[in-house]
Amino acid sequence: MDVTLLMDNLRTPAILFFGLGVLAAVLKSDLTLPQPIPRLLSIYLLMAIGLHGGVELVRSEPGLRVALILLAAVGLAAAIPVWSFFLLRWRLGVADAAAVAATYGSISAVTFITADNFLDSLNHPDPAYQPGGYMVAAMALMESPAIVVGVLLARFFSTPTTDGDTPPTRQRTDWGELMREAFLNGAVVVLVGSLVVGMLIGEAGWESVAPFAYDPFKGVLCLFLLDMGLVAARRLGDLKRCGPALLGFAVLSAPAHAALGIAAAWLLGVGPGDALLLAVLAGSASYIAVPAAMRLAVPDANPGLYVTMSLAVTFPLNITAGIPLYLTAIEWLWG
Amino acid sequence: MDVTLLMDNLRTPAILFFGLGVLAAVLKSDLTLPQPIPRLLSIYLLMAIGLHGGVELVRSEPGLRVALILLAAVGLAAAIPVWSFFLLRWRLGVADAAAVAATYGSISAVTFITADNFLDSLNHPDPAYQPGGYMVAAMALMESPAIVVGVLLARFFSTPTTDGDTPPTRQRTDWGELMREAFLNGAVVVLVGSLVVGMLIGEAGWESVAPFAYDPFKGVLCLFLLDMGLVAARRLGDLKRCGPALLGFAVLSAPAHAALGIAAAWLLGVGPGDALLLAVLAGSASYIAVPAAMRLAVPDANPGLYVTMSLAVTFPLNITAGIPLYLTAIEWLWG
Amino acid sequence: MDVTLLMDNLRTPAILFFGLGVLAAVLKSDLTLPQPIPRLLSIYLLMAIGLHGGVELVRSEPGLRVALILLAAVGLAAAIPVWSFFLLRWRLGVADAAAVAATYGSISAVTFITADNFLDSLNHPDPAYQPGGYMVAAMALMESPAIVVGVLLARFFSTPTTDGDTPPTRQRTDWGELMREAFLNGAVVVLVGSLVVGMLIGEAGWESVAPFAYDPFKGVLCLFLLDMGLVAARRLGDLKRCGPALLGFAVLSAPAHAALGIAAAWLLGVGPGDALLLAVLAGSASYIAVPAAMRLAVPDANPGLYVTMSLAVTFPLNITAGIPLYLTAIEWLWG
Amino acid sequence: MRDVKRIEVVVDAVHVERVTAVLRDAGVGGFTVFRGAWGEGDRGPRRPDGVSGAFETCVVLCACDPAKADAVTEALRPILKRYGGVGLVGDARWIDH
Amino acid sequence: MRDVKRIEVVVDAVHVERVTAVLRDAGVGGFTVFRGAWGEGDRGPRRPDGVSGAFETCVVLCACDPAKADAVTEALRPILKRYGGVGLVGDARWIDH
Amino acid sequence: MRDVKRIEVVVDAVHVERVTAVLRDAGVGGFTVFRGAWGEGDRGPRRPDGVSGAFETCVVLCACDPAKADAVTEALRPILKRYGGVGLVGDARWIDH
Ligand SMILES: Nc1ncnc2c1ncn2[C@@H]1O[C@H](COP(=O)(O)O)[C@@H](O)[C@H]1O
Ligand SMILES: Nc1ncnc2c1ncn2[C@@H]1O[C@H](COP(=O)(O)O)[C@@H](O)[C@H]1O
Ligand SMILES: Nc1ncnc2c1ncn2[C@@H]1O[C@H](COP(=O)(O)O)[C@@H](O)[C@H]1O
Ligand code: NA
Ligand code: NA
Ligand code: NA
Repeated sequence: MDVTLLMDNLRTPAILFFGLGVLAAVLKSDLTLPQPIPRLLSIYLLMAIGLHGGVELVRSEPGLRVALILLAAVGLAAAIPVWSFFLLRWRLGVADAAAVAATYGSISAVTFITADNFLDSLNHPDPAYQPGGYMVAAMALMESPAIVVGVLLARFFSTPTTDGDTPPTRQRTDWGELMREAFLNGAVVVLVGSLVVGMLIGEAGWESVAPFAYDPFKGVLCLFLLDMGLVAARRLGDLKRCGPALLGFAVLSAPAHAALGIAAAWLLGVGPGDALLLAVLAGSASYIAVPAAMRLAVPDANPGLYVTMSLAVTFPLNITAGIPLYLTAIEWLWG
Repeated sequence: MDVTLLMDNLRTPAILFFGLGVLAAVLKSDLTLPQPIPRLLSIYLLMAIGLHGGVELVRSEPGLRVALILLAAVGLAAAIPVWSFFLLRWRLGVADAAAVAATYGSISAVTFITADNFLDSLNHPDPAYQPGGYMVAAMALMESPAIVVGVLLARFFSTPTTDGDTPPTRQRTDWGELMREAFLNGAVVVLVGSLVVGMLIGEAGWESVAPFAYDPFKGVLCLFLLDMGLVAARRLGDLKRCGPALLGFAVLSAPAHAALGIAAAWLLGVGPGDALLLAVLAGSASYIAVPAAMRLAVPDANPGLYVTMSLAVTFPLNITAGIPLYLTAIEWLWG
Repeated sequence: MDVTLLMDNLRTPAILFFGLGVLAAVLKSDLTLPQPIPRLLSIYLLMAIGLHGGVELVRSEPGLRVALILLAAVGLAAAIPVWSFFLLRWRLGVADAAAVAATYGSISAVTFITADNFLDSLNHPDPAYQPGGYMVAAMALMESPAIVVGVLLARFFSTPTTDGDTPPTRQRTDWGELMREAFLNGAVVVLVGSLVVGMLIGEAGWESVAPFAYDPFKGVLCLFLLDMGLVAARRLGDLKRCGPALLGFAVLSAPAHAALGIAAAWLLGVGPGDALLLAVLAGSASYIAVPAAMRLAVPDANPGLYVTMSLAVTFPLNITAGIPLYLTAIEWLWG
Repeated sequence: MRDVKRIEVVVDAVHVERVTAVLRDAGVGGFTVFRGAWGEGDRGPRRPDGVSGAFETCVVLCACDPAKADAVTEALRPILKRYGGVGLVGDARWIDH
Repeated sequence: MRDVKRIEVVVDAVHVERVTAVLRDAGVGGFTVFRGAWGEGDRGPRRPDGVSGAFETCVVLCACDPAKADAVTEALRPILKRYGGVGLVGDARWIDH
Repeated sequence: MRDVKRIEVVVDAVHVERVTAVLRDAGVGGFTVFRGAWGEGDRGPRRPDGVSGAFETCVVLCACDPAKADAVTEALRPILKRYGGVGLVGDARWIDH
């Protein structure tokens, strides 16, 4: 890995505040940002990234390449859960394997935002380091498919319970409710909705909201990552319940899936900026939309596994070491 | 109605986010902005509009016309509940009629802000499209009188209960508590207080707080209207309890009262900007200060009626179609 | 006192909003900013002041004088509780005296911020009116020592309870927990952490977060002081439980301790800006970090005393009259 | 451990002070207030959307001496009658300390 | 004062509507929902950090006619079985008003 | 449905972990914590203004096996003695699932 990139990343304000949160939690400080502060911050971040993405999308000319990127994104989100599921079945029951698989197929918006923030902080002269607005659309498209795939896997491979008087839980999945959760989860709605609003408001509209949605964005990200650091580190203790095999999956799946994203980007011939974001989308794991859906559809899966792996291992690894690592690989391949 | 104005209004970011909220609620998304986020946003909006109004008030020269506008505003706020009450008594009991009447006499600050935002987005060359800071004072003066009139109507027309051992509830109104609620409701205090602060701080003081109270204002309004959309649409289901007569009142009273506001503005010879805001103040209905006061003073009125009508019907109609409609009428009359 | 300075201070937006809060509470308005809004605002203020202080610290050249200022700050924070304790023992039991002493040894970050804001609003041509970034470090260093001194005093002077079957509570102080509370209290962590982050991010990093952490700062301070006004005035009623002697301490200790701060500043030959902040740190009393620690370590002390004195008396006096008074004294001495 | 009455009152946030005033007057020794609740009752749902903070529901919990319970319930009755809400009385034992 | 059953159900926020639907169907007359709780149970701790709002816990309180209590508990059982949580039934008296 | 003891502890937020540690040690199987409450007691009012988060009140609810209830109350007693608060024990039935 290019050590300069790593140091550059670790010295962005956002990552430093993440580190502060981790440190505070490890030292058992009583610092917390109680609900609904994190909810407000995450709605703000999704709204801001969506709006900006929508405005950028209108500025850029659409084309076949954009369509192919979006297709690749959806393909990755749908395929990753499948192979993950079979790998995980080696150690986990059907419900847990399906939930973890869905978690890793879907994406983490904050990881995406952090990567975008990092690209911006590089101030690279090459305009291809600037990702396109369609990457926000790619992110939006990758949130939900993994949920559907995960639930299908759970249903298809579950065995009827032997316990006579309990109706097999799988059979009772309420698909309407589940689709609503997958495609109309609050996070998805804010992101997609803001993207569409961003496409409609035009330059004058964007100018009127930019002092809210653009200027303070990086500062709000700092505050949010402070909280994420607290939350991630406070879950470190739950890791012992996961066991080494799952820990290995949480650590190694990120670069493995990111490599798939990089490969797709390379085949499509996009610039390094887009490539990094696709890598990060493929390599990141969800901790908002997927858990919410799994509570409803696969309630017997243990969130102590899938949320912990995603939040306490994959997320911190991605935003600290992953982003510069993936960019190093991209620069080596592209250069 | 001038269709261009309508389209202009519907494409402001704030209205688009309102639409997003409505859509999300209609599709049964789980998106919510839990308390106290809406409280924080509404305090921010009142503080910001108050400060700006106060600063503008000092910039403008006071005069007889301003005094007359304020007088007209108070007069409208006190008169509207009276005729509304007698109209509503046709269908409702005394308590409910008084509460609905008070609701429609008072004002909706967010409707005012949205209209102001719309005027600003027009970027009209004519300076008379720019409303004066005294319009914020007019709004502040219109919040409370309707409450007092409503309670007086409820008391005066209520019949003693026949139930022997219950003391007639009307007689026990605690007027001190009620006046406090009418004139010192949190929303009123923040608005009036910020207006006064805005008048005292001078240009240097305004410059120091403008990056908070002015620059991000339109963006915060978007977030708040997203929530208002969710809240309004989630109450649509309660409309069936209101019945067609009340629905008709909720729909038609807005343009009727707005016409009174426009007439007053025309008689006073103010510009189109001021006229639109006076129309909107007269035509809008309260869902913050009035319900709070009615809980105390007319507890037997059903909030399922007065809050639902105001929030789920009159508010959405006003901010989407009402504002451009009233401006069309004004341009036709003034032009 | 220089009356112009007093008027200047009372007309800053922040102090006007504090007054609005006091007025609203005195008039029994129902206005409140419910939790976690105040928590969010105070984290924001600490983060912003810390970041800015860190950036300024790097800009300035370090030197012996800075080290001496920091030393003086810690010395004041550790010494004030000692003499306060013996004075207070005259009227209070050991636990209460120790808790009040710790409260007055520690500092109020909002008082510091308000003084800084006031200095800035003066726009004084003399650069020595601009305090150095190390003053934020001085504040950070003064939060915790008073807690440790207070608990040591409480332990050392407490007499074993006569109640046979109760183990003397003092003996069971969990020092690990207490140190954590003193040095890793949320407020301390955010302030110190942001200071360090500010030192690491460089000018480019600061520029990227300044639209969040610097530009809207003064406006957020207004909102926070509105809440502080409400909170302080609502505690005025609790003052009668304190009695005149404690009231006298709350009123007089502020200028007395501030005088010590001014003396130290004068001996060290720092500029008026630094001197005012050192005065304000010495003269202010804690209502966040200290109460949290006292709950754990001296649970038999009555928060109705130490929080009320600090919040309802010393804080309002300092930010309204204290700041201009101390600056008048400094200008007289320095000039 | 001594026997106490466990009194629980569901009431709109704006009327909490009426309930706590009753408890203070009766000298019950203390109470706890839960905030941010919502509910449905005879007068329809109280939506927790909080556009209007006027529709927050609170629950006041009070453990009190059985000898005082009757006076408290009598004093609560008119408040519940006028402003709505629910009052429940149950039995519990108090962990002495 | 009349005797009622005091039913208390601890359940994830996302499943509250299933519980309130049961109560409405049984015609109990009302209920109150406490929000923002957290807890631990058979399926481990539900952390209140709320990165994912999916882990908020709610408590539904319902005072109901003893004659209806059995129907309610029977209807709650499958919800608790499938989605976890706790249901408690106790006795209380209702302050008439 | 089986009989359980319903234990309810009112305690400052900063001391909640002491209470939950007792419950975990006693192996009661679970508990629920309500946050954001406020109250008044022997040591005066705990204002919910939260300038200092140190004055938030929590309530811990635990349904436990009657056989374990005595051990729990004994272990809670010193916590309540030292840090204040209230502990109540009542009866309830648990909806099996
Ligand atoms: N049977 C009940 N059990 C629990 N809470 C109730 C019940 N009935 C009413 N409530 C609560 O009391 C509030 C006011 O009730 P009501 O005055 O009947 O409309 C409701 O919003 C609920 O929070
Ligand atoms: N014994 C108990 N007493 C009180 N609350 C409980 C108990 N057991 C579980 N809970 C609550 O119910 C939730 C779900 O429990 P479970 O389904 O057992 O994991 C927990 O997070 C607790 O909030
Ligand atoms: N009789 C009571 N009933 C209900 N809650 C109480 C009672 N007494 C005290 N509390 C609660 O326990 C907290 C601490 O009480 P204390 O230690 O007596 O000051 C108070 O702030 C109340 O929230
Ligand atoms: Na992924
Ligand atoms: Na009106
Ligand atoms: Na001090």
